Amino acid sequence: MAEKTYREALKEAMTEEMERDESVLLLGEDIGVYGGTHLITDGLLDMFGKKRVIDTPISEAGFTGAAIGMAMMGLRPVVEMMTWNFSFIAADQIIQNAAKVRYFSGGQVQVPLVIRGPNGGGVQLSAQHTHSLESFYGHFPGLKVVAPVTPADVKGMMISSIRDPNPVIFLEAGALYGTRGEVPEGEHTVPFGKARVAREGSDVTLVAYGRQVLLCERAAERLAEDGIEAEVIDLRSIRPLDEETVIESVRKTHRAVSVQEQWRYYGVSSEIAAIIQEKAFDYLDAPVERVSGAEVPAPYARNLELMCFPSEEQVVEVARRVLYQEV
Amino acid sequence: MAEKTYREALKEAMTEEMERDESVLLLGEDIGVYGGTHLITDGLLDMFGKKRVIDTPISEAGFTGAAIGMAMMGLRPVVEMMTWNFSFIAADQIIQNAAKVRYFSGGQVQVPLVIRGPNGGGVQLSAQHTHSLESFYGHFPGLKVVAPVTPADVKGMMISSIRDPNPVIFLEAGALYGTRGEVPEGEHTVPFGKARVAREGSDVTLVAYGRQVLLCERAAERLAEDGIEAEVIDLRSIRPLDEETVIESVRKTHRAVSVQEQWRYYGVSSEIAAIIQEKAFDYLDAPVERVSGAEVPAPYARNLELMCFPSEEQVVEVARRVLYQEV
Amino acid sequence: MADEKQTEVSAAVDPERLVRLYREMVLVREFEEASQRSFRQGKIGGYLHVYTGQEAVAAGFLSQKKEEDKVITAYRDHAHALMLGADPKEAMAELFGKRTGMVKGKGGSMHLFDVDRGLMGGYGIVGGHVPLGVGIAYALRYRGSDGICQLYLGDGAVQTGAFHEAANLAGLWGRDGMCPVVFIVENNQYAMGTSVERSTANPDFAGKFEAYGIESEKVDGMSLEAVLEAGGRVFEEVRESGKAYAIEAITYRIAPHGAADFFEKYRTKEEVREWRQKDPIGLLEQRLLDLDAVDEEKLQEIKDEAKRTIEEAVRFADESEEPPPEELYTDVYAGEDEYLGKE
Amino acid sequence: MADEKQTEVSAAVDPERLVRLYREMVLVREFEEASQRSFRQGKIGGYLHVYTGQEAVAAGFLSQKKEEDKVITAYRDHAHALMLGADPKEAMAELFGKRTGMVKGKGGSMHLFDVDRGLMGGYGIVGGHVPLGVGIAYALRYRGSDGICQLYLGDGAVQTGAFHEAANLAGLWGRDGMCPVVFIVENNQYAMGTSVERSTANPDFAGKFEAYGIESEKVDGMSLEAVLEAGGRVFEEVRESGKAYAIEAITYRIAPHGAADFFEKYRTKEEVREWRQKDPIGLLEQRLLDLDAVDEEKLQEIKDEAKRTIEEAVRFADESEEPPPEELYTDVYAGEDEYLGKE
Ligand SMILES: Cc1ncc(C[n+]2csc(CCOP(=O)(O)OP(=O)(O)O)c2C)c(N)n1
Ligand SMILES: Cc1ncc(C[n+]2csc(CCOP(=O)(O)OP(=O)(O)O)c2C)c(N)n1
Ligand SMILES: [Mg+2]
Ligand SMILES: [Mg+2]
Repeated sequence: MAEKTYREALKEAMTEEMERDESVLLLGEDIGVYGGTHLITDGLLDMFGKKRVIDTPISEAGFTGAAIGMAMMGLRPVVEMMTWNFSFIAADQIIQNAAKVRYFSGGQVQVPLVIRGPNGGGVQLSAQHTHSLESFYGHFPGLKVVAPVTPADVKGMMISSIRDPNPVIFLEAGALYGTRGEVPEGEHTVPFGKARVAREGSDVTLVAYGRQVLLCERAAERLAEDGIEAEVIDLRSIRPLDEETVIESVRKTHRAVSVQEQWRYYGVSSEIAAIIQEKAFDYLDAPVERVSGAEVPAPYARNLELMCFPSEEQVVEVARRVLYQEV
Repeated sequence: MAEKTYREALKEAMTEEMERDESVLLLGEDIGVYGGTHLITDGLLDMFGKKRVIDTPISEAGFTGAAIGMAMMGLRPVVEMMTWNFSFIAADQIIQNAAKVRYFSGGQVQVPLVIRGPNGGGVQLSAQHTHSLESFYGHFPGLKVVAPVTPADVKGMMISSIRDPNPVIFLEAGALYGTRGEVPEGEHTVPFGKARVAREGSDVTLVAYGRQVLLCERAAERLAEDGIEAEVIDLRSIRPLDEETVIESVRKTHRAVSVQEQWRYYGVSSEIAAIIQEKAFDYLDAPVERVSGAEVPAPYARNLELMCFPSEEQVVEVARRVLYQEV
Repeated sequence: MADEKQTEVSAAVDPERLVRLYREMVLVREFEEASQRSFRQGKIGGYLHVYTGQEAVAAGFLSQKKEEDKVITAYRDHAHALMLGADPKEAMAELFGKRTGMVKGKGGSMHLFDVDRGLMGGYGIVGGHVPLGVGIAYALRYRGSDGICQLYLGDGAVQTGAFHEAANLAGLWGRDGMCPVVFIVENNQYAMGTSVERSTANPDFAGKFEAYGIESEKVDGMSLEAVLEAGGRVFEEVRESGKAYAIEAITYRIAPHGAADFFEKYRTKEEVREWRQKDPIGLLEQRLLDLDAVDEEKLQEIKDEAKRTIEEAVRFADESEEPPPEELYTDVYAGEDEYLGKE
Repeated sequence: MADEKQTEVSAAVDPERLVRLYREMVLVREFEEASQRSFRQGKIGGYLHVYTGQEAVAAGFLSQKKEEDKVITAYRDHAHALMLGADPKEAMAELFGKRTGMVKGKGGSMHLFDVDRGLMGGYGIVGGHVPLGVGIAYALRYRGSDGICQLYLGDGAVQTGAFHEAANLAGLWGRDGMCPVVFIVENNQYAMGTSVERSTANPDFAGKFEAYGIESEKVDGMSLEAVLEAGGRVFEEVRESGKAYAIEAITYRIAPHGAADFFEKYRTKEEVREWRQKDPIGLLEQRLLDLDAVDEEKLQEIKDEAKRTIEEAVRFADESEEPPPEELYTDVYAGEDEYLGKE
């Protein structure tokens, strides 16, 4: 297996699928001539031509909707949302059409569509350009929502997403495009709805997805120094959600902390906590705690921004708290 | 106190505020000449003229955004979303501008804006016209989100909303426009972030808001027949959320069921369950359970639609379950 | 202009074809009246939007649909389904929310689909289906088909952002011959209670397409022959060029907006009366009589037949069963996934 | 057309006024260059969009802003803030994310606000601020003010649905004299890497406003005098009529789109070189020399002064403190509510 960046893994998945299947095509702003704002699609216009790599104007509702129409016709469009912050403009298309048209057509159509782009904050883009939209889209039946964190998973889940006959909201860890990891060559798929145990442990379960998985892994190392063995669960998939893996872990550890960059209220961790207490009530030795982003629109100033996102220290501290080791 | 319908109470609040304060004005589709699709604004055009009761074209993003601009200038617009199903089109305006402009302007502006309209399903409008968007909007700091159920509360919360210097998402129980209740005359305000104990009880806490409060009240009566005293909490306000009232109740009853029409995953009840187990862990005798809408886009056929929404039987059954009284 | 062309064209039009389309228009009218009755009887729920007054538009354009063409429209979709050949029984059963309905009772009046016949659906969010239609057109060319997409939308929909973004894409993609879409703006003078004058300061809907580099024209939507002429000509041009085109069909919603509508509030009795004179079915009857294509007896026979067909459809719908409960959970996802959120 | 008018007008223009505006344009240019340097040094984070090449547009229009007028724009907003009189120190401090910044370090480069001077903000979602501007204009009239709203947007923004819906509202409300807004489309030929030709099949941006019943014109955005003329005339007309109006200012973004941009990918060196010839500052210098309003020495003096002012601004920004941690939680809500979600 070769080491590749998250960005390369993503591009490899799309390239391979485009080579394999003519019905795969790309749409988005500045993905062609410009090569993509984050260079994910760089070079693909030259490889596949402008019928398959479509540069669009600034019309998120328009091109997302057009891609839904294409998908209903059997094509497999992959839409780049330059960043997920712009997807509110396409929310009606995504929620009212992509997620539901199969249902209200009585199963006459399907929507094999992928919408992908960077999610989350971290580089001082401030309030309008910093969102983590997992629960926002995860709420709607008819959508699948994923948030891979490793280069291997991003490749495997992109291939799975393109082949899936349903609309997939593909939330990339934008801050990690440059990070490296082993990536299997060629055909490599990762199923939806299967969490990954990123680290085994017996004392406390740390649940996360996307960028926060790395944070939890680091926190776990710190905890290990004090003899606390944390198990880190990478959800990978937000809808469907792999409840079993989480529950199984908590049955073993009896304690859980759910970590997310997004806002606390009505976020993914609310669901995780709800599910754990529902299904592992008798195993829990402490309440499930949550570490979330600060409950404010993202500020610009670096010092304030850093306060906004979960930190290693916070995770360590909260993990100790659920272990009743007050610090 | 006079008996009034939900519809009348709503209109009374708006009318009184418009009479009191010239800066209050209304915008929306067919609210003027037509009198409002749900007749909430019927007659107001004649009373206040077309500068203050503005009929708009089908441009949810346009007129919601314009109302934000008006609010930034010190007006107090009340926007009618004909139904909340159409608000996805305005999601960018609501989330990116209304909720955040105060923050990213460093406090230089405020947005005293109300967006109101019927929320929830129940009359066979099928997939695109049936949504409960409490957690969808409730996720975003900068917004306030309310969902009153009684005619008195709808009046009191509308007056509070119009006077609030912040954007308020006002989710009306559309299915209840015709229901009656006592409504205080004149000035009557209901604060945000204060839940209402709709029924006192000691055995189990039923948490709900909007239409489901009535359902829980009926379920509570059924339970009472068997000697089970359920406490019913009407949240009223989704953001800010009154955690104390909920926690206090659970400390007393040791059991809770959270009921919502919306989808289970990443819904309001996830948050309620998460909070209860966080803050009343040692008081809980059973896991907090949730009763939610079926995890499907809303179907049209009446029989299927009825299966979609929480029923009295379900609530009764789940309440018994948390009391370990298997049926 | 449309009028001028009409005379010219009429000669070319086969009277039998007109009679055939008359039959369809009458059938649709009957269907709509029956559906309104059934709504009042509480047998149809939700929203119900009928097509009464606009029949010539769908009849003229849809009768020229080729096998490979696609059609997409909004919630006022009964006529489109029927004229593409859907069985009135299944259409009515859908309105009744029955398992025998066109979409198994899951969508209702606003969401008729008949993908086998090219109907890519009726949609409930105003303007929301317009981008889909543009994508469908692109997909047709991408696949090498020479089909086109007939994309119906209302005058109200033209005010939406989704329309604007989609029309702009259509203009762009059409430059490369990749967007064989015909925007058919059914300007029926109102969006619910809002007249076109109150919905835009420039109610020249055809003209608005210039902003997107899309050619357009207006047609008298009350005249079947005018619609036939425009459709015949434009569809073949678009099929050839792969370029988007727009037709504004000037028509009138004689019926209320939905089943419940306070329509005296926003339009006068006189206005409605005047437009009724132009009722496309009435005009066509006169024309057919003038052409000696039919006599009064024949007209009555056609109406009676339509009535019978629709009565039968209502009976069928009424007697059909509700969808089975399992149907609640199917069609949420495609593929091997069983329903994901079911407990 | 713009060119013709220019000669005509110039005579009327006060050379001192031109020199004053030259001073502002040079200051903005210096500010932008300093901000780019500071970005490269890692002192500015996030996105940074500079105005280099477009200075005549903001200078010409904003210098004619009246006390009661309002201004709203997108994220390319430094020039607008400075030309409305914001202190370069506070503007630069905002870019540095300091407590002394225009919005206390909370918004950064894209979100400069100066409500006291009428700047209702810079916004980051393309097209998203356009409806706000229309509402601001309505509010002005509603309050009985005779102020107008200068609403700046890019060529890319014209493709968005928000623009379309807002422009249509402006057309409608303007009919009643309730929408004194001037849409100023800064057509700088590109939306990020997308040329106007690739963003719409009809790149006549002024012409697009006809669909909304809004009158429009184009102006040479590289010529300060042309901009002054158009602004002077149009603003007073709009103030009078309360009707929306649109001006397409033809200009060029000489700089990259953002601080990081691969701009050789989407435009040729020759193209950039050609437009550089029309650099509004260079053109204005020549004009001032021709008019004998300045000599080379004076020009140098102005530049040196701008340099000093900006150096000082950078120093101020650099030395200012970060916002205090409590600031994270303020300004989320207005009014008595303390921050609601804080634990
Ligand atoms: C985005 C959106 N806003 C509002 C509505 C409510 N609504 C349903 S039909 C309608 C009028 C549409 O008018 P038009 O497009 O002219 O079509 P017509 O009904 O005349 O066929 C409105 C406002 C909706 N369905 N979608
Ligand atoms: C809705 C949305 N989509 C995409 C972006 C990313 N983006 C930022 S600036 C820009 C180009 C805008 O071009 P234009 O409106 O011409 O303004 P200019 O940058 O030329 O001043 C894009 C696509 C965004 N901010 N908002
Ligand atoms: Mg209409
Ligand atoms: Mg531009």
